[in-house]
Amino acid sequence: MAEFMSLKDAVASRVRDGDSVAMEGFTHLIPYAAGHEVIRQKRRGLTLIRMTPDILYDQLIGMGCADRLVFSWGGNPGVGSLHRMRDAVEKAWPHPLALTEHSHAAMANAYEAGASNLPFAMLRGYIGADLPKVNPSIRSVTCPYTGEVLATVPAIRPDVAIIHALRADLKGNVLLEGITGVQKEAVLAAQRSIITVEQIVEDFGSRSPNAVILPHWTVGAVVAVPGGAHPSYAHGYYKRDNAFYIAWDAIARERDSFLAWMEVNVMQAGPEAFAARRPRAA
Amino acid sequence: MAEFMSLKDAVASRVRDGDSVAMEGFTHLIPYAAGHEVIRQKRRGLTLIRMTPDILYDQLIGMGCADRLVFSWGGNPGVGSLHRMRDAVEKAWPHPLALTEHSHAAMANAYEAGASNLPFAMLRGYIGADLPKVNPSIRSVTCPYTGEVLATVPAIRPDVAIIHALRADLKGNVLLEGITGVQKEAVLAAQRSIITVEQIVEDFGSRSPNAVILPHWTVGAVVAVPGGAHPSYAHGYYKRDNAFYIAWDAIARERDSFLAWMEVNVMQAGPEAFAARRPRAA
Amino acid sequence: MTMHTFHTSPVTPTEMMTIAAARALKSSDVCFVGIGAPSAACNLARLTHAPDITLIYESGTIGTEPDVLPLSIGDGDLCDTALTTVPVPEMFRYWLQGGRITIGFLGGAQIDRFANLNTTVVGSYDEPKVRLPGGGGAPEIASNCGEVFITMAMGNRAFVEKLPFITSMGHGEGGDHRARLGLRTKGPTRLITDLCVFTPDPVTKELTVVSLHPGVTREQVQENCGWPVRFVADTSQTPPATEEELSVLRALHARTRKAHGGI
Amino acid sequence: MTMHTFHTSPVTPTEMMTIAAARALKSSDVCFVGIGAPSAACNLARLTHAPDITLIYESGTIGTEPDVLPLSIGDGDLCDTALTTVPVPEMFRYWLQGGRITIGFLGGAQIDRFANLNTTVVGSYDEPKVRLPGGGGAPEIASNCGEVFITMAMGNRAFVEKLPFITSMGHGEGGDHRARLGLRTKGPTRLITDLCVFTPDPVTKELTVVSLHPGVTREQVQENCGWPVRFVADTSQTPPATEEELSVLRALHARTRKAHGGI
Repeated sequence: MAEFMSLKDAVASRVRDGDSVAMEGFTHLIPYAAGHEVIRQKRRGLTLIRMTPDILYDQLIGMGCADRLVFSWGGNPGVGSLHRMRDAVEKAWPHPLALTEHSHAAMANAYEAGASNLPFAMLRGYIGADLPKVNPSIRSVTCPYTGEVLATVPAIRPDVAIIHALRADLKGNVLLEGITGVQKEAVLAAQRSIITVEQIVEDFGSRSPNAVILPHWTVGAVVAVPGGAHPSYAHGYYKRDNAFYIAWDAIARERDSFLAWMEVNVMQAGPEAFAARRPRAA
Repeated sequence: MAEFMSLKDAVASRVRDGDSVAMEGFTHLIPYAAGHEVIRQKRRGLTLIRMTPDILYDQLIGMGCADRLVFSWGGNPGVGSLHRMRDAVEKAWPHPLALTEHSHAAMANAYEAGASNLPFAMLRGYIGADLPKVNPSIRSVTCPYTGEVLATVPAIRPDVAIIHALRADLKGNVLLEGITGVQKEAVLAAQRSIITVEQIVEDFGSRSPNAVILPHWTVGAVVAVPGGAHPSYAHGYYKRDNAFYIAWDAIARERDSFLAWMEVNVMQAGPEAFAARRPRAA
Repeated sequence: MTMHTFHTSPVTPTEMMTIAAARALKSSDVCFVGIGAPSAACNLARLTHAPDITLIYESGTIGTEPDVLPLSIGDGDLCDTALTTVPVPEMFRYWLQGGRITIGFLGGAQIDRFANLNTTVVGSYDEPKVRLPGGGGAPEIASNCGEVFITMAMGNRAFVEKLPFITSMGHGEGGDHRARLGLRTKGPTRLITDLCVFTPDPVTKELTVVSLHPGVTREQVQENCGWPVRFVADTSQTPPATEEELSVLRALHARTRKAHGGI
Repeated sequence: MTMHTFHTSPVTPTEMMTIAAARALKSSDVCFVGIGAPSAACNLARLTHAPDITLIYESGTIGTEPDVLPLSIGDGDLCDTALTTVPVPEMFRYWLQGGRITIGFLGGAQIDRFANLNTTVVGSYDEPKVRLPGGGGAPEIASNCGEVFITMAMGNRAFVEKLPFITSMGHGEGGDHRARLGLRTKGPTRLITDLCVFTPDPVTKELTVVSLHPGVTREQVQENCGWPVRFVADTSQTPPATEEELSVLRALHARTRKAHGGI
C-alpha cells in the first residue's frame, strides 16, 4: 500500500543490512537519488541485483555496501569498465564481491517469473555458453511434450525493489512511460518497494488506456525527487547526461578521486541536490 | 510481411480446410467480418481456437466449418448458452464437434508460450479441478529448485491467427488499444495471419511510446473493414451492440431460424455490410 | 431502517442476495469479479459502503468503475473507466497468479457442500446432458485469490449432493484437503444465496448456515438444497436491506437495462 | 569512385570496418543491434543503402531511427524515434527468442577461429586478470537470431588461439557443432574487421578471409591474429569506401560527438 514519505525515512524503513535489493531502470529512470540515500545510511552486506550495473552500482560497490552482485552486464555503456566494480572483483577493494552472473534473457525471464509468482523461469538460452559452468543456479527442465531440454533460472524475488518513475497521483498510483525495462516486474516480484518520482500530480489525466501503471496497492514508499534519475534520464523531463557518464571514467579510475567525489556529491549532499543536476529538459 | 488485399483474397490465400485457426479478441475487437468470410468460403474441418467462443464461433460451428474447438469459456456473455455449440456437442448437429478444453489462465499462458517460441507453458493451475482428467494435454513439470509440481499445457501455435485491430498505417504496421486480450500473442504465435482494421491511416501520429503495435514484418494480410468487429466493438469507434447479443439467443435457439438468419446476413452479404451495422460512435 | 417503510415494492430474494453479497466486501479489497451476480454485488458495494474497492475483470481492466453493469467481462465501459488495462496473459500471470487479489467473487451453475463448483457439464463429460460454458477463469481464481466469495440462488438442481464435474475446487473433500494439495489460500469463506448466508465449518469445511434472510425459514433453505443442511446453533437474521442499498441497486439495474437495450 | 579522389582526409581502418559492416545489411533485415561498432554500422546502413531496415535495441525499442549514435542501448533518442517500445522481458521472450530477428550484430573483446566470443573475463573466472562487462544479450542473440554478423578490430590480444571463456557460442568446435546442440539458426556468417572480411568455411566453419580492405596485405592480417589465418584461394579486395559512405559516416560521428558533449 502506497505511503508518501521522505527519502530518508523510505530507506530507513525499507532497506536493511543483508537485504537483496534490486535497483532497476534500463538506462532510463535509474534510481540514483535513492541509491545515494542507501550509501549515506551505510547499508552493508547487500546482495545487489540489477541487469545492467552502471555508475550507481559502481558507487554502491566502491562505498562497501555490497557483498554480492547479481547481474548480466556490468559496464559504463559506451565508455568502458566500471573501475570500482573491477577493483572489488579483481583486488577485493574495499572488500570481496561475489558474483552471480546471468545473461540478459535469463534475468529478464527471472524477474518475469518473480512477478508471476512462479518458482523459476525457463528459456531457450545459454546454449554452448560457459556461464552454466560457473553459475550453478542455471539448471534445466525437459518439455513434457517434445522432450526438448530448456535452461532454467530461479525466479528473482528481491527483499526490496527500488525504482524511479515519472509521476505518482495522490492515491499513490505510479506511472512509467518510455523504456520501462524490468521495473514493473521488479516491484511486483519484491517484498517491499521504494519508488521515487519526478512529480506527484493530483490526477494522471488523459492517457493511453494501456498506460504502464503500478496501482497504489502494489507499491510501498513513494517519494517525490525531481531529477532523481540523474545522470540517467526521465522521459519527457530531462535527457541522459552522457557527458557525465563519460566524465565518470576519470573520477572512478583511482580510489582517492572516487572517495573524494563521493564525499562531496553523495555523503555531504541530499536528494534535494538532484533538481539542479538535471540537464536541459528533454 | 504485411500485404494489403481484399477480405475475400485474404481468406482464400491464408485459410485452408483442416487448418487450426485462432480468431481472437477478448469481447473487444472480435473479427466478425473475417469470420463471416471464412463461412462464405465454406472452409471445413477447421480446429477453431479461442479463449471465449461467443456468437462468431456459434455461427462457424452451426455452419459446419469446425471439427474441433479449443477453448476455455463458451457462452453468450451475460445472456446464456451458445445454442449452436450445444447442439453440436450434445446432438452432433450439423456434425460432431470434438472439444479440447482449458482454463483461461492455461490458454493465456499457452498463447504467451507460442509467441515466445517455447514448446510449452507452465502455471500454478488446475489444482483440485477435473479438467486434467478429461484433457490429456494437461501435464506437469517439477521445479528444479523447489520440487514444486506445476501444471503445463502445450504452446498454442495456430496455422492462422485472425484479429480485428483499430488502425494500420501505409507500411502495414498495426495498432491496438484498449482491451487487447491475447491478439498480439495469437498473431506472433501463428504461421499466417489476417488482420482487419477500422481504417488505414497515413501515419499513426502522436501516441504513447508504449503503444500496442504489431510491426508490418510480423503480420500477413491486412484489410480495411470499417465496422468489422460488429456486434463486438472497436475502442473509440463504436460500442458493443449488447442488444444484438441479447437478440442472438432467439435467433440461434432453433436450427431453422439460425440458418435463415445466416443465409440473409452472412451468405448473401459481404464485408461492406458491416459499416452500416455499427451502433452510434463510442 | 427496514424495508417495510419503503414507498417502493418490497425487496426480492435476488435483490436480497446481491445486497447481502455486497456487504461482504470492504473498500480495501482487491476483487477479481466474475460476471453476473458477482458483478452486481461488487458494483453495489463500490456505489455504497466500499467506494475505494479495486475491481478487476479478467479482460485486463484494473480498478474499473463502470456506470452500468457490464453484459460481458469486457464491455467498453470497463476499459474507459479503468486505472489501466493490461493484456490477458499479464492479467493471469502477474495479477491473479501473482497473488495480488484479496477476493475472488464467483458464481456457478452447481455447488456441493464443500463449495466446489461446476460450470462445465451436467451428465458425463463425453456425452453431456447439458453442456455448460466451462470454467473460464474460475479454476485459478479459486486457487490463487486470498479468499473466495460465492453467490448463487438456491435450488435442488443447483445445490447438489454430488457434482458431476468439479470445475473449480472449493474445499474438495473438506477438512485440510486444500492444504494437502499445497494451497496456501483460504478458498471459499462465504456463500451468499437468495435465502441465507453460509460459511464453512472451521474444521470440516462443510458449508453451514450462519444467517437467514428476513422472513426465510430453515425449512425453506432445506427444501432448496440437495444435501442435509447444517445450521449454526445461534443462526442470526441477515440485517434487512436498507433503503439506500435497495435504491442504489435498483437505479444501477435501471441504468443497465437502458444501456443494453433491454436485458 | 575511390577514396583517392576525396578532398577529405583518407578513410581510416576503423571507418573502413564500419562501412564494410554496413554493406552486409539489407533494407528488409530486422536487426538486433549491439552497442558500439555494430550500432555505427547498422545506422550507417540505414542512412545509406538500407533506409527501411528495422533496428532493434535490447532496451525494448523496435524500429528505431536515432539521429545520433546512442552512447547506451537505451538513450532517449532510441525510444523517441521508435515505432514502439516494449518491456525488456517481452523483448527477450516475444522478439528475440520468438525467432523474429533476422540479423544479430555483435562486437566482442575476444574471438576465436570459430567465431566464439568472450566478453566475460581474461584469466580465470574466479580470479580474473581482467573482469570484462559480461554477456548481456549476446548468449541468446548468438543462438536465437537467424544469423549473426560480428565486427571487431584485429589484434593479437583480441583474435586468440583459445578463449579463456566462451560468453556466446559461434560455431563452437566447428563443423556441425551448432546442429549437434539442436540449434537451427546459422550462427556467425560474417566477421568484418578493420583489415578484412571473414566468412566461415562451409564445412569446417573456421573463419576464412574472403576479402582484404584496400591496401591491406595477407601478412598484416596474420600479424594481427593469434591463429594461423586461412584465406580463400581467390581473396578479393573489399570495394573502397565511396564518398557518400564516408561523408555520411563522418557526419553521423560529428553529430554524435556534439550531442554527447565529446566522446
